[in-house]
Amino acid sequence: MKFILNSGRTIRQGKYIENKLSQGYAEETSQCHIHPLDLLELGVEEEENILVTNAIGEVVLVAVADEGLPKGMVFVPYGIHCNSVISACTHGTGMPDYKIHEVEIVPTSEKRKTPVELLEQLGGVRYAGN
Amino acid sequence: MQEIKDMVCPFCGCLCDDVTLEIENGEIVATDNCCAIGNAKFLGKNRLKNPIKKVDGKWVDITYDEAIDTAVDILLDADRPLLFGWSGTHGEAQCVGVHMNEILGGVIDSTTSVCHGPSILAIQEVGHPGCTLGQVKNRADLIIYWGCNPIEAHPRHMSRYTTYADGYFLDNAFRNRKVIVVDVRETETSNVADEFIRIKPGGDYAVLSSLRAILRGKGDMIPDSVAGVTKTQLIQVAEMCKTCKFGALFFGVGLTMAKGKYKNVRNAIEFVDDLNRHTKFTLTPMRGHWNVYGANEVMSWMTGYPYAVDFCRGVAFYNPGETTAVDILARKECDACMIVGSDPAAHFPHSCVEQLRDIPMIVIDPFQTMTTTLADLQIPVAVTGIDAEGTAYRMDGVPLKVKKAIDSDYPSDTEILTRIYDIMLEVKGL
Amino acid sequence: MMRVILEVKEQLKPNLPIEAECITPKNFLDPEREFHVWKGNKELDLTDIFHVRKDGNAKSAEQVEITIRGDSSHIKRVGEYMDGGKIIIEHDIGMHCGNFMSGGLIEIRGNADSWLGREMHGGKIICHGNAMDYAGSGYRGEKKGMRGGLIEIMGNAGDFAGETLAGGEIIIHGNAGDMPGVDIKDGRLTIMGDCSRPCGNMAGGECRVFGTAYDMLPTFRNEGPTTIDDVTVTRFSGDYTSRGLGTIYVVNCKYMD
Amino acid sequence: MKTLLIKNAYVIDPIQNINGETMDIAVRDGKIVDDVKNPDEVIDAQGMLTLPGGIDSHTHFSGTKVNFGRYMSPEDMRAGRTSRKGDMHATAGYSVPTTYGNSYRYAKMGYTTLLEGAMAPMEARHTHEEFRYTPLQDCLANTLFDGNWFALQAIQDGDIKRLAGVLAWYLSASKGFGVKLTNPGGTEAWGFGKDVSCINEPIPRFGITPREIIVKMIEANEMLNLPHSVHLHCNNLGKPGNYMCTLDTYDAIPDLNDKRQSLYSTHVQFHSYGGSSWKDFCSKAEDIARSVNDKPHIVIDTGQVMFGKTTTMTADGPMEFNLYRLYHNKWSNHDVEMETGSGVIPVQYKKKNLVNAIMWSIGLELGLLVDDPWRCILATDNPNGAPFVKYPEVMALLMSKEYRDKEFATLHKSTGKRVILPSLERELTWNEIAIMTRSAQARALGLVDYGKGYLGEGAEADIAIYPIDVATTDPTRDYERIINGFSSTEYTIKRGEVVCRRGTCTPEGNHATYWVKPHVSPKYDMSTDSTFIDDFNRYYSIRMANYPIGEEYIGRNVCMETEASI
Repeated sequence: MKFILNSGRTIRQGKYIENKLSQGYAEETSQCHIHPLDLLELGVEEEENILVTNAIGEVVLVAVADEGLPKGMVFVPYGIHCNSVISACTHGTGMPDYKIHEVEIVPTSEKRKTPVELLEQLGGVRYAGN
Repeated sequence: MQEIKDMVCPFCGCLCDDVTLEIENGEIVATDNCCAIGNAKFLGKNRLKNPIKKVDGKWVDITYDEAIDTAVDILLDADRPLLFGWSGTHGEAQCVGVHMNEILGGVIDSTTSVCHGPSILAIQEVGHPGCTLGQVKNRADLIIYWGCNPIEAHPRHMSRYTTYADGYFLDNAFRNRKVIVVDVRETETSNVADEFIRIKPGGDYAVLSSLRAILRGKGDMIPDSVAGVTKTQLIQVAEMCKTCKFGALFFGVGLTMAKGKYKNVRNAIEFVDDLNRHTKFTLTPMRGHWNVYGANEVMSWMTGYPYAVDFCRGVAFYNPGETTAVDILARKECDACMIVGSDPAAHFPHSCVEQLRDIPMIVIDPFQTMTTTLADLQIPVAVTGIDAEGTAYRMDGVPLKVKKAIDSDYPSDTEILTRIYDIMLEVKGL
Repeated sequence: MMRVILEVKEQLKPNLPIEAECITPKNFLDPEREFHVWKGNKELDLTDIFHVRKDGNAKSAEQVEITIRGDSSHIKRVGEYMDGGKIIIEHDIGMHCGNFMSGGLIEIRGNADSWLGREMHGGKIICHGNAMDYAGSGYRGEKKGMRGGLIEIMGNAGDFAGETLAGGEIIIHGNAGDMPGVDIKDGRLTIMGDCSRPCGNMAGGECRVFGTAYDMLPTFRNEGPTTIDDVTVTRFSGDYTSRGLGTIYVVNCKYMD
Repeated sequence: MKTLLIKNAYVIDPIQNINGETMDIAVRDGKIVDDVKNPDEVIDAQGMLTLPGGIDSHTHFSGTKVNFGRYMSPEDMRAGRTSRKGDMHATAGYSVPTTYGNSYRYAKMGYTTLLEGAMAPMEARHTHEEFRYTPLQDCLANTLFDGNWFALQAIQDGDIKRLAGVLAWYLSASKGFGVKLTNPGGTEAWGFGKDVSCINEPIPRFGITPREIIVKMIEANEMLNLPHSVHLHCNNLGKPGNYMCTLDTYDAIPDLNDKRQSLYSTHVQFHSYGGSSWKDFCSKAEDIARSVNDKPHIVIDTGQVMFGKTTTMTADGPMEFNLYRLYHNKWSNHDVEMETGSGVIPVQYKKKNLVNAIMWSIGLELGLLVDDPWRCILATDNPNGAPFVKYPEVMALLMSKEYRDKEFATLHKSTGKRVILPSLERELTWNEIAIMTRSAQARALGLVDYGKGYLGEGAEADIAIYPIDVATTDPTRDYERIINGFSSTEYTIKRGEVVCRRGTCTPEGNHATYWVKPHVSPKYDMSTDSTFIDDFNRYYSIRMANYPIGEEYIGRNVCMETEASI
C-alpha cells in the first residue's frame, strides 16, 4: 500500500538522544505509527514488522497503531531508520523533505536492525572500547 | 549531598533556567523542574573516555595531543572542508569555529539548515515580528502552535510560557488563554487545544494564504474547503486572531520541512504582519537544539550570515541550498569534515551519510554517537551545562550563561578547538 | 571573430565545485589578462582546469564565442556579469550560470544546475535540457530577482522557477516544479507543461500555464475564459493575499480541497 | 612600558583649548605623558591634523537588534565583503557590518570609543559578547529603561529613591553605562500594539505620563551621580509635526547638574518635523535649535540622514511598525518583556524623495543653527540616518557652503520651500568639527575624568592622525580633501598602540568596556529587596539569579563606581 511518510521528534527519542547505542533508542526510532484501519487493510497486527520502501531505499520497522494519524499517513520518529527512505533533495533550500515522502509498505517477516547495524551496513565501525 | 538551583538545561531551545540539580560525590544524581529529556541528559552516563582514532578500519585509543595533531592534519589537507554542527556547544566555541573556518577556507554550517534554516530564509525576505517569551507569558490570550508538538519536543514550553503559565495580565492562564493547534496529525499537543485545525500534508501555504485573504475582506472567494480545512473554520480562526488582545504564533519544523519550505514560513510571517494591523501578534520559531540560535547569532556577528557560510574564497558567501551541509554532502562537494556537537549520521539522509563515510571526518562530542561509527577521529569533551560552561541563546534570542555543575578532566569544546586553531595559525604562519 | 574552446581536463577530486566567473566573452578581449578559477579553497589558473584554445581576434565582446567542452557540470558561475558575445556549453553546466548577465547569449546543450540566470538583467539563455531549481530567480533577502532578458528552457524546470521575477521573460517548454513565479512582481513566466502552486503571493506580472496547474492556490479569482494563440485558457487575478494585481492564465487547474 | 613619540603633530584639542599648534605628543604605557626618552617608536606627523581619538556617542553597532539587522539582510552583507588579510579578519556588510567590519572601519576613520545607543538589559550579555569582537574601540552601552516595569512602578508610586535603586541595580547587572529612554512609555504601550501620542498622555497600566517618566528618570539619574545624563530618544519619532512634542519635552527638563547637561537628546533630526502630514511636511530645525540655544542643560546629537541604502533599528517598536506601513519593506520587531521593544527595517533615502531631502536638510540645519558646538554632536544615529562611514561627508557639508549648495541642487525641486538650509551661511571651523566629533562627546558622556577626548598629560593615548594639512587646505572649497582625509587616518592609535595604519588594522587594540556601578544604601539595594525579587521571578521568563552579567563577559574593563545619594 502507498503512504505518505512523516517523521518527527518524540519525547522518548529525545530522551535517548545522547545515548543512541541503547536498546531504548533502537526501539523508539524503528517504530512506524499507522492508522488502525490502514493496519487492517495491510493485514498487519500491531508489533508485527513491515517493510517500507521507495526509490531511495528500504527499511524494516515495527507497526504501531495510532488513531491520531489520518489514513494514508505514517509517522516515524527521527533517526537513522526513517532516513533510509529520505531523499537528500532539498529543492535548493538546504532542507530535505523530512515531512513528506511517498513510500510503499508491505508486511514482512524480516527482522528490524538496530541503528548501529544499519550504520555497519553503510560501512560504519562501532567503537567497542571503554 | 549538594543542591544547586537555577541551573540551565542544555537540551532544547526553551533553555529552562530553573533546574535544580543534586550532586553527590562529584556526580549529578537527581534533577528537579526538568522534563524527561532534560533529566535524561543531566543523568546521562555514556561518555567516551578518551580520544579514539580509526586505523586500518579499527578503533584505537589515543592521547589528546595526538588527536589534536591528527585533526589539524586532516583539516589543513582539505580543499573544501565542511565544519558542521555547532548547535550542541556554547557560543565561545562557535566563535573559535568561525575563526578556524576563516583561515581554513571551508564551509561552516550548523544544524539550522535541517531545522529552522527555512525560517531564516523567510525572515530574510520579510522580517520577523517577534518578542521574548516572557512577553507571551504575561500578555498573550491567544496561542497558535503550527506544525509543532511542544509536548514531545519542547516539553516545558506550555507550562513555562504559554498554556499553563500565569502571567501579569492573565492570572488564570489555562482559562483565559485560547490555544489553536495546526497539524497534519493529532498529537498530544492537539489534544489539549481549544481548536484543532487538521491540514492535509503540503497544504499549509494554501491555508495561510486563505487566512490572509479573509483578513483582507476577500473571504467570499475562498472555496468551502482548503487543504482539508473547512471555510467555516478558517473564518472562525481568522476572527479569533483578529479579536484577541495579544496573539503568539509558534511554529515548528512541520512548516519548515513541508513542501514549499521557507515560503510556508514567509506566508505565516506575512499573516502575522497583517494581523498587526488589527491587534498585537508575534511569531516565534520553536528552535530545537539548546544553542542552535546561538550558532546563528555568532555566525551573524562574525561572518554576516546566520548559517551555511562558505569561506573557500576568503570572502563569505551564503546561499542555502548550495552552501548547506545536506546539499554539499549529497553532491560530494567537500573532502573533509569536522562535526562539533551534532550527530548528522542519525539525522541526515543516507546519501549524505555515505559521503561522511568516504571522506576524513573528525567528531568532537562527549558521547559515542551514530556519527562516531563513520568517523576517523573522535575527541571527547565536557558537556556544556554539566562540566563545561558557556553562552547559549534561547529560541527567542535571550542569551543565558549555561553554568557548569561539576568539575571533570574533560576539556571543553572551546579548549579543544582553540588548541587546534592555534596550531593551524602556527602552521600557516599567522 | 574570436573562438575560444575550453575543454575540461580530467580532475582529481572531480566532485569539488569549481568557480569560474572569469569565463565571459569580454574577458578574453584582453590578451594580457590572467584567468583565475577556484577549486574549493585553492586558486588555480584556467589552464589547470581546461585545455584552452584561442583562435582569431576580436574587438568587442560580441565578436567572441566561447565553447565549453567536456564535463562542466561542477563548474559554477560561467558567464556571470556577461554583457555580450556568446557562450556555448556542450554538456551540463554547474550552478549560477549567467548570474547578473546583461547581454549576449548563453546556449547550454545539456542540463543546467540551479540558479540559472539568477538576477539576470538582459541577454538570452537557452537551455536545451532541464534546469534545476531557481531558474531566473533572485538572491536571498533581495526583493527583486530577474529584471530583464530571456531564459528559455526546452526541458523541465525544478522548483521556484522565476522566484521574485521582476522583469524579462522565462519560457519553460516542459514542466515546472513547485511554486514557479512565487513572489513574482513583474515580467512574464510561461510554462508549456504542468506545474504546482504557481505564483503564490503574486504582486504583479503574468504567468501562463498551458498544462495543468496542480494545487492551484485558492486566493486567485477566476475571471472567466479567454484565449491565447487560439488556446482556451482561464484567466485568474491574484494573489488576494495582497492586492491581486497579477494575472495567471491556465488551461487546466486542480485545487487541494 | 612601551613608549611612543609623535613629532610635529598639528594638534587641535578643544578641551585643552589648543586650536592648531604644532607640537610633540609623548606616550608611555598607553597614557599621554610629558616626555619620553629614547622612545620605542617615533611617528612623524609633520603637516598632519592630529586630534584626540573620535568618539561616537550614539551608534548602534552591537547587540540583539544590530545582529538581527545582519541576520535578516544577506543582501546588505554582500554589499561589503573583504577576506582575511594579514591580521585582519574577514568582514561583510554595508549598513550593518560584522563586528570586525565595524571595528576596522571606525578605526580607519580615527574613532576609538563607541557608545552603543540602546541595550535591553535582559539581552545585555549579547551586547557584551559583540564588544569582545570589536577589538579596536572602547565600548560602552546605554541601558534601556523606557518600559521597565519596576522603574515605572516606582514612578507611579512616587518613590524616586526606589526608582534610583532600580536604575542602579539594572545598570550594574547589565554592565551598562547610562540611562537610555526610547519613546518612554510608548514601548510599554506597544506591548498591546499601541503607542503614546506625546508626553502628556497617560500610558496603559501605570497611568503615568511620558513627561513624568522623563523628569523622574532625570532626578533619579542625578541621585546616582552617574557620569552621563539621561539619554533620551523622544516620543513621536519620525512623525510630521513632532517638533511640538520635542519642544514640550525640552521645556519640561530640569537643570540638575552643574558639571554637564541634564539631558542628552539624541538623533534630533528625526524629532524636528513640521507639518500635519507627509504632504505638508517641513523643517522645524529653527524652532528646535532656538530651544536648545536657550537651554544650556540640554545637549543634542543631530541624527543626520545621508542618501543611500541603510537599515533602521531602534528600541522604538511602534515607530518601526509605522515605518513598515509606509515602506512595506521587511519588518522585524522584538519586544523585550518588562523592559522595552525594538524594530528593524531596511530603508533607502533618495535625493528625489521630497521627505528624504527635507530630512537631510534638517540634520544640517541643526548642525549650523545650534550656536554652541559643545552641545551639538555630529552623528547619524548609525545606521539609522546613514552608516557611520558617511561621517566625513557630513563634516565636509558642515564646513562648506559650496558643497551644500552643490548637493542641494541635486535634490527634489520642492525641497527649498520646506527648509531654510540654502540661507544658512555658516561654515564650521576645524575646531568646531573637532568638538562635534570627539570633545563634546567626551564631556557629555562624562569621560573627560577618565582620560578621554583630549591629549593632555594623563589622558588615554587615543589619537587620530589624519593626512590633512590644515595650512594648505581650505575646507570651504576643498571638500573632497576633507572627505578623503577624514575617511582614512594615517595612524589611529588606541591606548598608545597603532591599531590602524592607512586602513590596515592590527588584531588587538587593548580595548576596554566602561560600565557604571552606583553604590546605594542597603534600603535601595534591589538585590536584597524581597518585593523586587519575587516580582522578578514571577514575571520575567528567566530567573533573577541568571540575569546579571558576570565579569567574564567584559574582559578588560573600567568600572566607574559612583556614590549615590540614596
